[in-house]
Amino acid sequence: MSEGTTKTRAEAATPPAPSRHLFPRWLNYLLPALALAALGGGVYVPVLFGFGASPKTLAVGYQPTQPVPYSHALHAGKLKIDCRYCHTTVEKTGFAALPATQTCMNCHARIKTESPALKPVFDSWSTGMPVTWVKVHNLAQYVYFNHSAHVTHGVGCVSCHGRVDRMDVVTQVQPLSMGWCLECHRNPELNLRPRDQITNLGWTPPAQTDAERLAYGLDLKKQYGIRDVTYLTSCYTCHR
Amino acid sequence: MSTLLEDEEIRLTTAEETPELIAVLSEFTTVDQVITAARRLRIAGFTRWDTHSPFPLHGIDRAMGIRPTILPWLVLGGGLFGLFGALWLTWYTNAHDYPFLISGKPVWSLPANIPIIFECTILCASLTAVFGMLGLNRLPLLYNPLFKSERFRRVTNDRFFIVIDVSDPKFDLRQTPRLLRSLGAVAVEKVED
Amino acid sequence: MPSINHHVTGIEYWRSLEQLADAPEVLDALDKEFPGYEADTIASSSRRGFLKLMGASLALAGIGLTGCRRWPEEHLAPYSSNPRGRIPGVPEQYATMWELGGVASGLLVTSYDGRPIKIEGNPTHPSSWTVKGKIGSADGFAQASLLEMYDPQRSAKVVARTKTGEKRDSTWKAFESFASKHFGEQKADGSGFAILSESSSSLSVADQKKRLLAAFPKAQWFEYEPLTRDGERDGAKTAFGRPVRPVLHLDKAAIVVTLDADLLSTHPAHVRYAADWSARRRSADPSGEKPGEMSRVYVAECGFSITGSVADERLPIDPSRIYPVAKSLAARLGVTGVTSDEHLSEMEEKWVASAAADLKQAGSAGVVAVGPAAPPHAHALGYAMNQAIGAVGNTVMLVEEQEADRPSHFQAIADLAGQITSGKITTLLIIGGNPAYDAPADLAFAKAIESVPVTVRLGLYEDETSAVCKWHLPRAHYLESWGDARSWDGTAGIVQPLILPLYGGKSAIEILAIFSGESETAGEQIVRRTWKPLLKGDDFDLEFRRVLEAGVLEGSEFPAAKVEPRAVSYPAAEPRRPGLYIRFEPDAHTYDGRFANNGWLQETPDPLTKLLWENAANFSKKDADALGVTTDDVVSISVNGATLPVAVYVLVGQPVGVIGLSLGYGRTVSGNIGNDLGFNTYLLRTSNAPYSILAAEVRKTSESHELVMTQNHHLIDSVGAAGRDKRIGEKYESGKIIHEASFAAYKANPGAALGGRTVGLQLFDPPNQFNSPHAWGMTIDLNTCIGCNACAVACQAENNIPIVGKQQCRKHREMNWIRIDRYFKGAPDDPRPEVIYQPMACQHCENAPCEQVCPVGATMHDSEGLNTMVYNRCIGTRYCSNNCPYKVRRFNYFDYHSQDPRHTGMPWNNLPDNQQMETVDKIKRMVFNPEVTVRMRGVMEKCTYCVQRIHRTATAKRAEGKDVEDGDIITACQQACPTQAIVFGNLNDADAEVTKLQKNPRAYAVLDATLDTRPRTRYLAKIRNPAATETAKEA
Amino acid sequence: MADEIDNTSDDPREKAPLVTGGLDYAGVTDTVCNIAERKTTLAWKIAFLIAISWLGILGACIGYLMTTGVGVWGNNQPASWGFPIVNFVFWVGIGHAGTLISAILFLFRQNWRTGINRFAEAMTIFAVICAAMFPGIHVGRPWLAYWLFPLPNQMTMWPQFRSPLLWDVFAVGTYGTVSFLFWYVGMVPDLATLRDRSTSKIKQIAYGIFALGWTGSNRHWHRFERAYLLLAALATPLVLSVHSVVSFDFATSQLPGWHTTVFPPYFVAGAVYGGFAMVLVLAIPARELFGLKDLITQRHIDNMCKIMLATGLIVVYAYADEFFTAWYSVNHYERFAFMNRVWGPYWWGWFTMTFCNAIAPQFLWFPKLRRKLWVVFTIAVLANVGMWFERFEIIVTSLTRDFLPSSWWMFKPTIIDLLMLAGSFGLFFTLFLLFCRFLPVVAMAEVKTVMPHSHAHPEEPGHRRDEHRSDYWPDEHRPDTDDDDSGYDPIAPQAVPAPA
Repeated sequence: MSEGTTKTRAEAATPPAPSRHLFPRWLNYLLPALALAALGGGVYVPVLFGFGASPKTLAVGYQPTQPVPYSHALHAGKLKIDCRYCHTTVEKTGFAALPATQTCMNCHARIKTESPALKPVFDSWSTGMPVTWVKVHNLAQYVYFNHSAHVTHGVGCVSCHGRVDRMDVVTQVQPLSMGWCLECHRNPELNLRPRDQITNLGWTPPAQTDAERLAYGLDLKKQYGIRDVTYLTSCYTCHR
Repeated sequence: MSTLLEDEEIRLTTAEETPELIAVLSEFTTVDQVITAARRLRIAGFTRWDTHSPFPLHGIDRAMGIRPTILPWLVLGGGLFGLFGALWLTWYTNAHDYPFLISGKPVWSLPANIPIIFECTILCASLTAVFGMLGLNRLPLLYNPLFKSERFRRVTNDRFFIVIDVSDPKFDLRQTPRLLRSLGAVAVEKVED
Repeated sequence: MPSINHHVTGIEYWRSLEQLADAPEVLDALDKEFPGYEADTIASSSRRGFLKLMGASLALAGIGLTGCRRWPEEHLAPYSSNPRGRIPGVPEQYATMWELGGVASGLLVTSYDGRPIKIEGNPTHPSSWTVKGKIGSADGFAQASLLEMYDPQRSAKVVARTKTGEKRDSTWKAFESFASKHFGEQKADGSGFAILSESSSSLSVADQKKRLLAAFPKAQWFEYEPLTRDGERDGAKTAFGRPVRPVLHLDKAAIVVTLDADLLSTHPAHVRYAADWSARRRSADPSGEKPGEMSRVYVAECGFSITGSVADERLPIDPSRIYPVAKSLAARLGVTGVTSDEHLSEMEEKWVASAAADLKQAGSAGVVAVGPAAPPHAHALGYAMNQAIGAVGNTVMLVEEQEADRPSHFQAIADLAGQITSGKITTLLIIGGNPAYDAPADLAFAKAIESVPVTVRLGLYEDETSAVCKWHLPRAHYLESWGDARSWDGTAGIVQPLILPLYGGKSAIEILAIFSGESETAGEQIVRRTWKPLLKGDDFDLEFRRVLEAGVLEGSEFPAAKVEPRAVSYPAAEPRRPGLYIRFEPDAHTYDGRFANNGWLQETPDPLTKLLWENAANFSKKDADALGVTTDDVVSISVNGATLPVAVYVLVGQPVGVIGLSLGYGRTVSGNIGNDLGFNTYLLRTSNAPYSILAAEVRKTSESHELVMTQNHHLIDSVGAAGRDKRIGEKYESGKIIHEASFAAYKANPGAALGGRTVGLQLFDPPNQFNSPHAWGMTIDLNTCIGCNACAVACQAENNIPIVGKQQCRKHREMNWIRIDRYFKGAPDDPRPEVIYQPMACQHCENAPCEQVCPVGATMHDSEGLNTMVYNRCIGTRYCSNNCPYKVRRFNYFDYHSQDPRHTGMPWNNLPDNQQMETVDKIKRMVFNPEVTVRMRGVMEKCTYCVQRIHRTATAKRAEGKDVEDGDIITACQQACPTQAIVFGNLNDADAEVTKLQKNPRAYAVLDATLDTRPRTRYLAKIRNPAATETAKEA
Repeated sequence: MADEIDNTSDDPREKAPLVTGGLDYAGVTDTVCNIAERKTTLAWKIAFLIAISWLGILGACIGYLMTTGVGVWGNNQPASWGFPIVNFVFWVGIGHAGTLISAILFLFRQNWRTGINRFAEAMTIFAVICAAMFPGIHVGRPWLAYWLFPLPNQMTMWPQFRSPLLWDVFAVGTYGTVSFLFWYVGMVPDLATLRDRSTSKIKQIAYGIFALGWTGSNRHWHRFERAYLLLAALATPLVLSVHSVVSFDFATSQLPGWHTTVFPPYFVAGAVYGGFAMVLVLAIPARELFGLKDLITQRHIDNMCKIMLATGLIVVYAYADEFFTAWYSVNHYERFAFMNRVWGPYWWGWFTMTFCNAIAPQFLWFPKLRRKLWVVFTIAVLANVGMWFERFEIIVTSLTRDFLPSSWWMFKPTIIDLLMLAGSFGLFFTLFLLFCRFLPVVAMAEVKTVMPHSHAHPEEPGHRRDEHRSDYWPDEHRPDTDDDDSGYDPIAPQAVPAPA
């Protein structure tokens, strides 16, 4: 506690060598800049990744090339063939079946029988082997979407598939992500329409204002007996 | 490069660019001396000066007249942000955005969320304390003219320094070093940039 | 636009399009037919073989959990032309039948886009309905035969062996040219030609047999089954001079006495019997069909069977005591010519006295059943007793036996072996079976087969028998082939194929047609030809289709046998010889060894021992102590010079002096799953004593063998035993988790079943009732559950539950969503322990403890009370399992589906979530239920109350604008349960059966009073009907 | 050891020195910096080789685990949690001593903490790293573990905040972060010391960057001390909360043996006990190896022993309380859980735990034994073993025998379980050895403040001589009765010595 008890080592503690590294002056500006960049990057990169990897970016606009250049714009739009003429099972099962070759041949036995573009169809008809289409609207495999449950309860084709009747090549227009599904499952009333307008892709609700649209939707919701939001957003509604 | 400021003569450096004198640095060997010196400097009216020591000096704040920092208020703000942020986060995610039916419990209740709220409060307050301290101290500052002084290397070991900026209104290139020596400085140096 | 409710047929469209086709604007549009496409970009389609087989579409649905792009490119292959009446994506059900050991039962097979994915009982077939017209039950073997069909290791090739034993792949063509040459030479003679067939009830096989024997008059036909019921035939011969078949009606039986007959499990008609038996147990309730009545079951047995485990009065005895017990019983019932001169032990005496008194009182409502292993005179006594009490015609029907004149199976195979040894047989055709493995050891049958110059084998697998035959032909599975069969009571039905043969096999009738050189070798045509004379209607096609659809030909039961009992002189019983009897029993996993390669069955625990993947020697505690061994020790058993080391399993309640050995393990050529498991007990079996034999020597060895079982709490330390006994209750008493009462007490006070149950008080009102729009609930009746595992296999098939393998089971990681907890009550050396079965699956607690601990919300409740488990959200913290007081959650420690069950835990150096998509065998995938996610590694899973069935039915009903009604939704376990112990339904519906049952005075929820979990599954307390308490009460 | 000064006296009249050996400031600096500056010793090299080998084994095990599945461990149904969680709770417990020493002892102005706080804090951080690793790899799908964080996503799914596991994530995450900041902030002045002493350019740059340009300015020191005080104040409830939250994993469940309200204080006391034991395990060899006997003195060890003894007694009380509660509850399942713990199949675990945690620390009652370092070391090692077994007992015995006897099953660890436990020590010691080699192991600046001559001895009137006051106590908050400016002007001409 007194000076006497300490043994001075001041001499030994002298810095051993005179050389000393001096950081350049600009580092003083670089470091705050780096900190700002890190902060900005910390926001930018996840946001970029979030948008880049979101189904909105990845899935919307998916337009695979099909073995047969079938045009919905022609068949559904111009010729006004009802969706269910080909996709026969939408009202009955979860799965919207693709038409059998037979369905194509109903007409094409007589029309365009020489078209090279239709060769896969004719081949399929003669050999009995299927035409291998590329699936456009793809859901995760643990999602159990049921077409019949939607189609028979006032959800039109256009809500998920867009204006297919204007597409030459079928393109995915909605993200088909869980968040997107939930938007409607939380507020189904805004996507409901009369049963006879399900396949009418150009249908517009008989409402001028948003309030009228809502009232119209709520009326339909009641009419269809659509479940409450808790049921519609329960896990087992879509996953098993 | 720093230069030793002797009482008798002021030797200029041979640096290629003309160095600018920004401060004088004086070295002390004991705590008592430096605190006494600081007290005197403050009373003498110096305003742009600082003391440097290997460890926080007891009584130096008063001696130098350092005002209490606003850091505690920042930390309080950070803590409140964490508290309400977590409160909002738990409520928004579990009760508002996607309410779940869990174990037959209410969708939201305070007790279940207190641990989260507590931890977030502490986390935000602590981060504010650390980064607030660094920010207020304007650290990191890797380049500092003081580091040019070899003598100053002992500031983190066993020596105490008082640095007076040339921009101090009371600064006088002749009188100030003398004053420092008179307060017990074992050496006085120029600090140049 | 037509209304969506009026489905417009294609024809109408066509018409309108036809009109359209000529319209000018259409023709105009057609000029630019395919805007946006270049003709040369159209690639020709490639396809996969099995996609064609499966028809449309959902090939990949339900497989794996994730992908990228977001999703990898998927293809859709629609039909070229739609099969009539089939809607892609809608499962269809077909009726068929299957045979086990020569007796068939009716099945209903669910097919999804052309692949069978689930087997259930046919609700219209008398062998399998449990609620007539609504629910049919199939046992575990029948249900698991589905997996057998998809087994990638099933035989797929014709194999020929040279004289030196060298094996080479061959073709059907090569075999046919060989056959036409070889058998063409023998035509009209056939001396030296022998056929060894497995037992079959098929009409077409009988017809083909007739034709074959006509083509080869000197050929000989032998029939062999290792697990045979010939003992009953021999008994009937003793009693009546010719074989008759007893068909029991347990629904009419107030008193059931069995002498070593396992009516509820291994009997061929056990589904029917169990269903009938359960009716007389359920009626114990005041609100039942016949309120306040309950049958009493007396079982005297030499092992520990399922029937014994649910008996009210069980008598464990050794095989030599069956006859004297039967004789004493008969004497007391006044059967003529029987004197009660046998000396009985005290336990036997009490049992016999009580049974005799009850039978006398019940009269024609009593029934005595004698098991196949009993000696012929015991059977004769059984028939005589039934006659004496007037049961024949009421609870027992005696009907004509098929092929009454054939020798018994053991005589037949011994005869054949003798003829081979003496060189009389030059050509041997083996249809099914596996005699090289399962023939009695003293015949050295495998050696004998090798010595025959020409041997042809038709088999599902290339097995031990194929290995010693010159030709092996792949057999078509019953799900792949046409056929027909009869059930125990004789009701006939048609076996129809659900799928083309996966591996190009042929059925027995097709092979026999080839051998006979018939022109008609197509299975369907052969069956039609056989059925032509059977169907009465004018339009045969229509009638045939009707039978096909129903799966049953009404009124085709065997005719009643007109028999007169003969005077039989009953010899005195032989005195018991010292030593340990060995008793051979069917195995719960492999039956007689044939299901060795079936992972579902391997992993279904034995009902009583809970052993998996292997068998053991069941010892009573007393015998084990005397020998100084305990479970897992290996003993060496010697009989007739053969010695077998086998692991000991100390089974509570095993009769003293009897070692129970199950047959069907130790296979060496069965496939990857079944090879080298367990102990081949056939090595100890001889043709003169096939059921039981006195062991020459039983010696303790120094080795030990860690048996794999799912429950071992009966083998624990004293602290654990005390805790267990408190929970399950002392003998005859309720515990904390098990409730039971005697029938007498229950009748006097229905609340007795739950005596002392506390009711938990609520601190707050539950915020949610979980009843919108339905409130799903379940009841499980402990009183009728017989622990048969049908529900467990059904669940495995329905819910894509993986097989984890023996090593994983040893670590206790089995995946069965429903496990059947089996508890013994009584000391380990108690000869008559009580047994209780408690099926335990997710209880769907309203206050589910699992939910609150999941950090990512992978398990939560839905508004209808289901505890949902979302696999794709699960990250696998396993906390939910820890917090589940019922421990019903199951975790995928590895990617079990993508791994070989015998070698789990192999590293996979790729994206983990892709493992299944890339490694699950294409064929193996076909068995998956596409409506249930196939779980990947690292996720938790559990019973969902078959949510896929709930949604399928509810959605379909809603599309029609209706709500589900009671009985619309049947869970897989409920469907399979032969005793209707499981009932599922909507608790909002006051008239639903489940609602009524949950209000039953016996209903309680496990642990609810302790933990306030509010389970949706409730149990109905067990009611026992022992004789002792009733007499005690009267006294 | 004989020549060591016994500074363990508790005589209140005598202030025991915390720095012995007659060291002055430079002496302290030399002693501490020498460890980082001198040539790598052979002992360090050998120790590091061993540690990093085990770290390599740990890495290999994790690789195997990732490619194969969590089934490589012995976990099963019903014991869904096994070694990984035992290790997790064990390491989190170890991680308690550092911040406790830094924060709570700081607030209680226990000046002796300065000798050990730096490496105790380092130990905390490394222990938290070891701990955090286990839950991360123990989940079935580790690549999705980020779902535990509330990140916006296309599923609109959020974490479920009622789960104690999520509380764990936040608690351990916060604790790790705050501990690290606390440690690092405290180290900045010492890094500056190393920077200023270094001769090699690389070291000057490396230390220079991490020293952030620290100049020892007293204006900086002022805010630094305030920040340090605030961190200490924040870390104190935090350190108590972390093991409380970890104990909620068990306490909020319904499993007999887990479901008990005594867990939070019981776990915290256990953690402090185990943590101090670990500090002793590290400090006793370290002071020998690195020549720190003058800074980590007998008194430090003695104080730590006393804390161990005190917290050990709390733990013993908690053990007894558990049994009492189970008995008093008249709940069969609870009673069974504790009977089973003692007499069930894992009885050896219970007896090991009881011996190590309840009996062994009783020797610390005796001052003579507290001064025998090998005794203290042995007891500290036993305490760590005991604490590991305590977690093993809690987790494994409760899980393996819960409500339904049908699901009772034994847990058996696999070789991977054992290798990963050993590997986690490899990770811990690798980090610790690196820390010892390159960073200041003793908080030099803080030690200097508790040295006698760090206090001003001003001759001026009115200066409070208050030896026992914390040096960090903010003076300006005290009522300033003696205004310095009153009548005394030190810069008045008469006070300035005339130039020579």
